[in-house]
Amino acid sequence: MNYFVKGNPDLCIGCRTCMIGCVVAHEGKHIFEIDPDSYTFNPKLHMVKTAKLSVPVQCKHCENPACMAVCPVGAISRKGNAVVIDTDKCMGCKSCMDACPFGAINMVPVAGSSQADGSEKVVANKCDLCSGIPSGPACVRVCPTAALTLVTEEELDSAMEKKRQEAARTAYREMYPQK
Amino acid sequence: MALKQVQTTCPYCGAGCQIMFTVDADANKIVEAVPADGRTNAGTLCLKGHYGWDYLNDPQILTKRLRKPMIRKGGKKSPLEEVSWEEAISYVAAKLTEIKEKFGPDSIMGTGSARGAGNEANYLMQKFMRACIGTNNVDHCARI
Amino acid sequence: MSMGIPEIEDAGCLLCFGYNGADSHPIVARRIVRGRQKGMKIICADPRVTETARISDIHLQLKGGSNLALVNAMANVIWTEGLADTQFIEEHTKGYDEFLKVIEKYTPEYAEPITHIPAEEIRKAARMYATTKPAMILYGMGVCQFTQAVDVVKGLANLALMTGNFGGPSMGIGPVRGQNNVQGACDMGALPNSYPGYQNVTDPAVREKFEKAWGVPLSDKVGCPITHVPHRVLHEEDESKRIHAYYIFGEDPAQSDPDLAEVREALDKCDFVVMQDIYMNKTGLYADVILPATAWGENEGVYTCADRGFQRFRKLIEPEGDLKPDWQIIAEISTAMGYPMNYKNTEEIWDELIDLCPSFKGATYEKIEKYGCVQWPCRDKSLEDKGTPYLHKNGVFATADHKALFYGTDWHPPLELENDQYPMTLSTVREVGHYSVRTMTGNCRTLRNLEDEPGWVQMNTEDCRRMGFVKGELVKILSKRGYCITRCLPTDRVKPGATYMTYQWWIGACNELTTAKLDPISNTPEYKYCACRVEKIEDQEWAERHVMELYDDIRAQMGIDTGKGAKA
Amino acid sequence: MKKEIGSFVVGDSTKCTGCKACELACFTVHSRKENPVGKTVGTVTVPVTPRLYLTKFEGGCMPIQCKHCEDAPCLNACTKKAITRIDHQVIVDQEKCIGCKDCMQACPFGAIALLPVSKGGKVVAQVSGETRVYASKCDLCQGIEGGPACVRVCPHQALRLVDPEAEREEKNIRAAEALLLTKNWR
Repeated sequence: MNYFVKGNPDLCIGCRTCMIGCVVAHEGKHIFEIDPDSYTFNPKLHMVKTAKLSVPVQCKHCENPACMAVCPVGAISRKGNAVVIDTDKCMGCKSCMDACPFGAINMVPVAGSSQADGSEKVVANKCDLCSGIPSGPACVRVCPTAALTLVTEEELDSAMEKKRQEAARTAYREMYPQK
Repeated sequence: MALKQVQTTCPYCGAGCQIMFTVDADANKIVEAVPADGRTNAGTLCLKGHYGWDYLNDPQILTKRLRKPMIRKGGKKSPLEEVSWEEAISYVAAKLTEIKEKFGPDSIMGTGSARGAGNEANYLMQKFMRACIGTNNVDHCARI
Repeated sequence: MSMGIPEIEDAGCLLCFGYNGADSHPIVARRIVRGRQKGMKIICADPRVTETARISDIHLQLKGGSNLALVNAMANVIWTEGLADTQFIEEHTKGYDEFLKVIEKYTPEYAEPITHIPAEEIRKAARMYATTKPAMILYGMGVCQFTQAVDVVKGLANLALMTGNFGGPSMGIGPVRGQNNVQGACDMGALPNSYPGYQNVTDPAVREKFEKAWGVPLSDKVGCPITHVPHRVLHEEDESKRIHAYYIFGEDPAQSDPDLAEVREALDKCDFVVMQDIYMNKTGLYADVILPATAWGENEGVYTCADRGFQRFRKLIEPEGDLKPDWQIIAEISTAMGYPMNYKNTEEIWDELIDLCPSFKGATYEKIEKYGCVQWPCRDKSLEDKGTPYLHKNGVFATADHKALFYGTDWHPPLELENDQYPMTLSTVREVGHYSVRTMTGNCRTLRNLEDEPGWVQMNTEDCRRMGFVKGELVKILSKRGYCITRCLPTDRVKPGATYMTYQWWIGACNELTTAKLDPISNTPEYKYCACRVEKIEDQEWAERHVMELYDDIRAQMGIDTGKGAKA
Repeated sequence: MKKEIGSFVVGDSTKCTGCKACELACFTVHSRKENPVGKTVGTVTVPVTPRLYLTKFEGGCMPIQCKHCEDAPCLNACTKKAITRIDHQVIVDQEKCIGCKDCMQACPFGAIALLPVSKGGKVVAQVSGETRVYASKCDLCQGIEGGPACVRVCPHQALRLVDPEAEREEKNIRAAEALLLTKNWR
């Protein structure tokens, strides 16, 4: 089962530290020294603010990913506990973007690349769970209110187990109220 | 490269968060900023605390760091010319003295600074306005 | 702040009035969120749905400019429903009866049409605040940037006094000071009416002490507030009050003061303007002399944070260029003018000033270094005195007879109301990713990439649909003082007829629009309320190009000589 | 929402009945610019050249058309530079196209076909007398009143015009609201 990062709207204050943390983790610390327009600032999670809530939304690393299913060039695949996009293969056809019900995929330019008409290549961009990056998902690490948590298979399973035991207990109490 | 750890207070909002910086002393540049265990921030930082330090290497995105004293020698609309500190200090001292004698100390207004300068600089500024110039005309942007 | 920031999360109830922690102080907002998790009740009074509002128990979404009507109505409910702490009022306060006469007419029903909040909601909020102990009040610019700012601050203090919410932890009333050292600049006496340590310039005994310490006679006339400078330069008839020289240190009035057109004219007409700063900025365009100072990270000293905490800041890297620390520049100019100031380092200055201020006396560098932070008052130099987390312990107040004074007054509307030519209201708010006039964060690459010119104007989604605006569209916003171009941000967090902009943007500069009408006592401008109009720009291509051209003009004016963006 | 990336039309084989109304509508609205095409089939004197292609497969049938890719293989493969991006949509210039078939091979969707050019009610001939052809693919009815004709005529609403960025924002909000319901998952 894949892992995923999820935000808690009760803790999130909409400050977007996670969005910068994501870019820094993927682009590397040299971005604090180079021309800010020489790389693509492409956070892989997106802050959502409505009257009711503020929380970032990102890829849920589904088990039967709709994006993987529609990709015409097989650019999307499972790697470790995450679903990742090979941006070299991707040609920006947006099928995955249309297929994803969470809006977790957007299209971003690849800095320094160029198409035949001179414009930059534009490819799909989504959370890759910081796969290959030490100390795990940067957004979880930098969030000042711990609103983002990494949910692993083990944690999800144990949570389900706990809920089932609780359900069993309440069922038992219904039948034998005095005991 | 000689890396050293320096803890300091964030220059931005009033929460007074403590940040631990890794500094490369030889290259004279900041390598990393991570939260420190301060009384108010307890090991957390916001986006300005985490990522608000690279203005120090003067990327000139919006404006640029001032590097040398400058004077508009030809009056209000003339260009700024770089001068030495001695010339700048004596020029300011002379002009302020001249205006003080001509229009009195209360014709001079000074400001403190609520930002990076620090308490000691603000103390000296109000002492300068009060003891050297002779007026209480000192204020700063707490009011705006 | 009468309480410490860490105490926020242990409060029973938080009345968050005109304060948006999530954008102004994310780490203070963290405490509010943690308090919520521990079951803290939250009442949020704000015309917008802020982050605190959306997790609050009661959101009093009042009409902008109706603060005092709401505060007086809450006081009325606490009094009439017998929820006041009569014992605390008896022992620790004065003037309660006169105060009651003023708030008598402010029933919730009276306040409803002014505040647009149902009377029952006001009652519910007042009861929750009065009956949940300990209760804490946090307020910010939503209270201070009105022409009735001081009255509302006293109004909020009345609520805390009525309910005995002083003297212990996690209670009291706290203006969460905005900038890293605005509390410090006030502590140091960079105010026209007070010496360091809040000692009044009109008090002969205090003045004598400072005259003896500094060796010169001192003026007993309260000085000129920063918001009077344009008037005192341009329109002052009394020759003795006219201002001819402006020594601007670490400030940028040409960006952060209201009614920028008037500020620019004043800077232009002022005989001699000195600017001492770390960056070239809009004010620098009018400066006759520019003195380059070292920036944060290149010097060291002490800041005071929002809850009165003295903390050290330290040098990280050596400065490049011909720079001097601010204190050294001021000392050299003073010496050149015949008043010698020679200090070896900041500690020597600090030791001199704490001995002149009884409430800072004990906060030596050594102690600050040892404990990391010392909250004043800290009167004893011995290491045992660790400072004061919260003020007014056991209800002992800093007045002569240690009693707190109630103060009631009537509400009046903001001074520039919306009209048919300018049918909407404009209020300034904060952008979390940027700071002050953005010379620092505007030059931080990732902060600039997250949010850049020309900023946004937040508008109600219905208004946007009616006016045909979509998200990201460039619009023109005008008041009778000026206009600017910015991007439209339709949101449900804002009520119809209201617009909100942040003041950091140089192109989307909302201070071109704001009014310079001042609170009579604090002289703070009414940033939170002026009349404005938003116009559609038909040719969006032109508008986008125009914004880019303005950005390049600014860079050229600031003397940037590299290519677009940054020096590699 | 300011337009940042291209829109496209996509079919739904669970609704499509293969009636080809879309193909005819597509041909008509485009051909009418240069050829006299009336209201009835009888008035058509030129080959029908649609820009989307009804395709049958084991699961049923649906039209296949261009996605207006953001890093378009066809655009990159077209050495003649006959394919460009206009207002974020990928457009073939009929006059420049020399029918080299590279774009057809590059496109992973098969969204491009070589079809005859016709003007003034007859096919256009080359020097050799053979009919001139061009790479025919969806241009999202650029410049045609009312937007994509195929979407308008489909009797079963089996074709949908997708504005990916605007839809992404709405889906983000729904995803965020779901997080409200799963916050106590532990």
